[in-house]
Amino acid sequence: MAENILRGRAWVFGDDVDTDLIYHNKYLAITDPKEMAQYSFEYYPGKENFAKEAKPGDFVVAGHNFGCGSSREHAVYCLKELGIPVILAESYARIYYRNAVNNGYPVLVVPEITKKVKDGDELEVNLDTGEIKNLTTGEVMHGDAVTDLEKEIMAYGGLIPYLKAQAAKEQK
Amino acid sequence: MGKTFAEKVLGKAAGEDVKTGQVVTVEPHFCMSHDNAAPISKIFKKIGVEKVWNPDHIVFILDHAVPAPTDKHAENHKIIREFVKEQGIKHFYDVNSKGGVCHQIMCQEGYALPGLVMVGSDSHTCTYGAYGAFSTGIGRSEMAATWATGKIWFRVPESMKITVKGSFKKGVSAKDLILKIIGDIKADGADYMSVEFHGPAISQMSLAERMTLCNMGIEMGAKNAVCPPDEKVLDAIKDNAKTDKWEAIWADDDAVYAKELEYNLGELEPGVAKPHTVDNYAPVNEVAGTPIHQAFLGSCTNARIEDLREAAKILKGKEVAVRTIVIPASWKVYRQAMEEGLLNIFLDAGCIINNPGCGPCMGNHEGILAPGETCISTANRNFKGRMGNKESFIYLASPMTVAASAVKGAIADPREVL
Amino acid sequence: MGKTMIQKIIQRASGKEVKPGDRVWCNIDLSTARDFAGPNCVLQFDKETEGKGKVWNPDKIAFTFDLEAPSRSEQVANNQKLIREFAKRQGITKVFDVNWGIGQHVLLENGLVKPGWVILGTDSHMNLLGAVGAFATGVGNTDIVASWILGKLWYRVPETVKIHVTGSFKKGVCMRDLLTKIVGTLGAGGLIYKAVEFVGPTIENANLAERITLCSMVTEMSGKIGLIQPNGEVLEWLKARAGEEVVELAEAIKADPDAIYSEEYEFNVDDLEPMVSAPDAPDNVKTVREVAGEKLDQIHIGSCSNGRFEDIAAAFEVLKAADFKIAPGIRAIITPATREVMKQCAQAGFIEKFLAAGVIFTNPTCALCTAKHYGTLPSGDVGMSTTNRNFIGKVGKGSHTYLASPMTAMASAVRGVITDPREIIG
Amino acid sequence: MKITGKVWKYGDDVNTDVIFPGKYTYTVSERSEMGQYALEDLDPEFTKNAKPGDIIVAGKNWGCGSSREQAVTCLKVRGIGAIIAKGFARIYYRNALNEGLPIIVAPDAVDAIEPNDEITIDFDKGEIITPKGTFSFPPFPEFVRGLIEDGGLIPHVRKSLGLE
Repeated sequence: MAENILRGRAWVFGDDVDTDLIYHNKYLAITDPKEMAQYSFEYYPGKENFAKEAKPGDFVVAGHNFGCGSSREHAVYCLKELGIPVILAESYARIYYRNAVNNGYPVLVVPEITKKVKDGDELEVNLDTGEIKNLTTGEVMHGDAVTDLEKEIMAYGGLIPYLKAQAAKEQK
Repeated sequence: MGKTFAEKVLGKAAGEDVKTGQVVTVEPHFCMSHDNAAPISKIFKKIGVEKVWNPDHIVFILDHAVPAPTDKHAENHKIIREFVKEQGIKHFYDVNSKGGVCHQIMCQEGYALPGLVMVGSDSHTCTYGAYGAFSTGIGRSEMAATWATGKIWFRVPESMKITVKGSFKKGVSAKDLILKIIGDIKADGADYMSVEFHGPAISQMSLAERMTLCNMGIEMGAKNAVCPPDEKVLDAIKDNAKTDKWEAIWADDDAVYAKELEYNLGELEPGVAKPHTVDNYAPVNEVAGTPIHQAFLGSCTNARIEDLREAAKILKGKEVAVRTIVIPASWKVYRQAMEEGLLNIFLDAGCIINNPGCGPCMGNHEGILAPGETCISTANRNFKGRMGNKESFIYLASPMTVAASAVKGAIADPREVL
Repeated sequence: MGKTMIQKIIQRASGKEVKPGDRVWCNIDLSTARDFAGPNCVLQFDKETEGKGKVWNPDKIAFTFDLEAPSRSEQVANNQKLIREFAKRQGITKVFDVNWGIGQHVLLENGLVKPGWVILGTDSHMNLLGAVGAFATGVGNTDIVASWILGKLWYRVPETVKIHVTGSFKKGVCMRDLLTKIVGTLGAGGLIYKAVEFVGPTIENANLAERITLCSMVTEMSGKIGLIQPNGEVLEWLKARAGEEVVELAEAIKADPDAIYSEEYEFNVDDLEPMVSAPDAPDNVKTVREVAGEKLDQIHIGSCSNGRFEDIAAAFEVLKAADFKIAPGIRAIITPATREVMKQCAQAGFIEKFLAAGVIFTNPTCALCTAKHYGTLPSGDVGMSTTNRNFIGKVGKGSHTYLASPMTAMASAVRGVITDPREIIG
Repeated sequence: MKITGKVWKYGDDVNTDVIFPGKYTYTVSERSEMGQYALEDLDPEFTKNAKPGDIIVAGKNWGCGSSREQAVTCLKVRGIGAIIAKGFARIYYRNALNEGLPIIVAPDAVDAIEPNDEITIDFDKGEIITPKGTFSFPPFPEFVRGLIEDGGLIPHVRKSLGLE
């Protein structure tokens, strides 16, 4: 249980953070996820140094429609590879959300989080209950883990492992 | 004793009687730079002079990566636009449909003129010899210094005389001739020399063919390469010469040459330069059947209307078997090709027609090769890594050979399909 | 209870009765990838299947190359090669190489898109195929790999928003302006997870290019798909390309009169005027009049949103009205969507006139939109483009872009400053 | 002036594309960044391990091809002490002088020098001292010496314009 409680610093982003801001199109030719991390948020005004300064375990906090724009899965890989354990946003763009789920990458929907968390706040996130504590202000929020199918896919660690498990079940 | 072209033209520019081996200082008539005008302008600023010696003698032509494909290329172009404004440079070809590959523009727009001394910050500046100019490539620092002072030193070079007789057989062209010459005398065969093309076959050649010959002078190490400024040249420049300072200068009949060669076009067959050097010559039938992944018809060597016509003859009504990139040498050529229906032939054949520019020639832009891939190209260099990937292979050939190979998907002799 | 178009489509593909919010597995009719993310799919597929896997059905897979065509870097050259070799190994014959053009348009022109089909692609603007009633979505590589293994994929059945459009466009105003207006009204997240049905007389009379423009921008409102019921000339065009069965397929996806919509919007275009998306977001919408006079360094007409023949023809009309002259110093670039469009433009005599005016015409690709080819802006430059995104820095660090219709873009090229096209074509 | 260094030896016709690949000509613009790509497509060992003071020894026609000065700059900023060759391509020769990178034509010495040899060049005496003996080379013409003494063409021009 304890390992599902995470602590880290919050990096707060606004609404409609598009995929070019998360991972710019000029790096699309890269195929190795490990190489992608260094370009995370390079084009986000004021957070150009995110990839250098964020520590594994830090959280990405954002407003509505996080990840709008392109279908590039790079925008999920880069944050995952950087060691960002979970994204906490008010809502997600459709493709981004799918890509995250398909990779078993936790993305929680947390209403009004950008009003309750400031850049640099220390957060504690319980991935099992969805409880989010702002250790800096003491405020407590709830993040919605996703609906059943997505939860199941996430539990297997992503779409491909999930499909493999389903296939194995069918064979039995 | 008679004088060579180099002795005469440099003597005229220096205002004194000069001999081979002597060092002279001259004022070049036109100084051409392409996208590297930006880094040159930075070196120029370091010199500490505010204004170039004479803005009317400076020509900028953007062609290496147009329109800009990356931030760096875009910034580079911006620096040039600002320098142009600041220095009052009128001869500027930006990213629009007036431009094209720099050497094509220099010839097409009346800068390349008989008897002028011209320099360019590009090694293929020797192309303008087709119009009877003494033109040669220089580096960035030297170009910056020339902008500042209006002067450049030259050692009056030894000369090589190449006499060409006879006429081309079907399927053979100027590209095959120059590849054969370079194969014979090797990449350093004309090092530091002025190469003069003489003979009845040269007078019969179009200016496009002469440009192909002179363009590749650098591939045998030449300082410059030049053809006689005959009626064809005078006719081509009569309406658009950018200056009247030119003069038809040619070598004396009894001039002394360090080396003399003779070629008979009737004995020539289609040839290629095999990877990875330009002097690695082979007749096309020796390498026929070699599988290719890409064909490139373009560059300052072979992308004029005459070249496109030759390729279109072969591609008409056929389909290419590999990706085939066609890049006309300039927008003027592009428009003429459209008017003549050539572009439709290329499109119907499945070719890609790119906007004029250098394309993949030096690994900057459209058509970079993947490892293990082979390209047949009408450009001028097949050095390892030239088209952006050191694990790829480039064969140089004529437009006809490239077209025939594109249809077959393997290197092919154009005489089989003509 | 009546069903919307998307419900009917998903029902056919999943074999289940569905309502919004349900998660179901759908059979995939066509799974495509491009030279962007395609290589990731290939690498991931080979990894997951230890290099021994066979795709579920090579005839239902296609590749398109449009990100960098031809390639500008070793990496993309290598990526494209990876795809070509994979296709050969797997017996996939539908490979549209660098000489074809923008993927969705190439698929359409080659008759690979049918009404009601469930289609995937590694392009967030796949959903423009809703213009012919196909349910096409942009996905990441993991989804593609799953579809290659299984031939199916999970979907959440979306709610449907109905957008009803009436009226006719005045001269100088077009579908792109309506769309910009809609994006401005609904916002970047306005259609999140939702399907849209575009209906009403204005839509029924719209040509294919206009329908594509409309559906392509659903992505910019975070919608899942924008659907238009194929009819009239569009259906005829489709029949000629994809076969007789499209008539029946189109009939099968018709929304029921009593279908339930989560929201309904009405737009009338009679009084609509030319619109722009100002920097740096598609939903930062203004009228052209509000921003008129701002100096531009470059205009670009093209992309999957506005790169068809009709779009280029509209720009041509504006240039013609200006005696085929553009402002000195401005860079104007046109990129046709496909080779077919390029040929149409050549045959109509457009290219010659554009070139004579100083406008550049490139080979068909995604071009400026992916900032890979043709027209990256230097810092401080301001451009106008008919593409679909003007996110900050998207086409060059430190530059800014206005999104507008092909007519507005060309009118602005004529004057060198943002210009209402009505001033030119009067 | 005298320099001693380890030899990197190459053959004939080494062209500018393998010394400094064309794909970097507009993407790498800082002089200080050019050194890391030197000889990338010819000898990755060199690219990784060449040290300041090392000397390049090559066959005929070193630097043929493009006019790109980066093919000189990348070696200069890498600290290469000199290039000895059987001959240089014309533009490369000029560019090297203009950058103040010493280049020496000495065919006999090239034949005698083995890879990894340690050799000494005495510019004042015009001598190359190798494990197999000492070879002489002719001094530069006077106007060239002026260029090298001034540190290259740009400082030379500044001096001649009275700006130094």
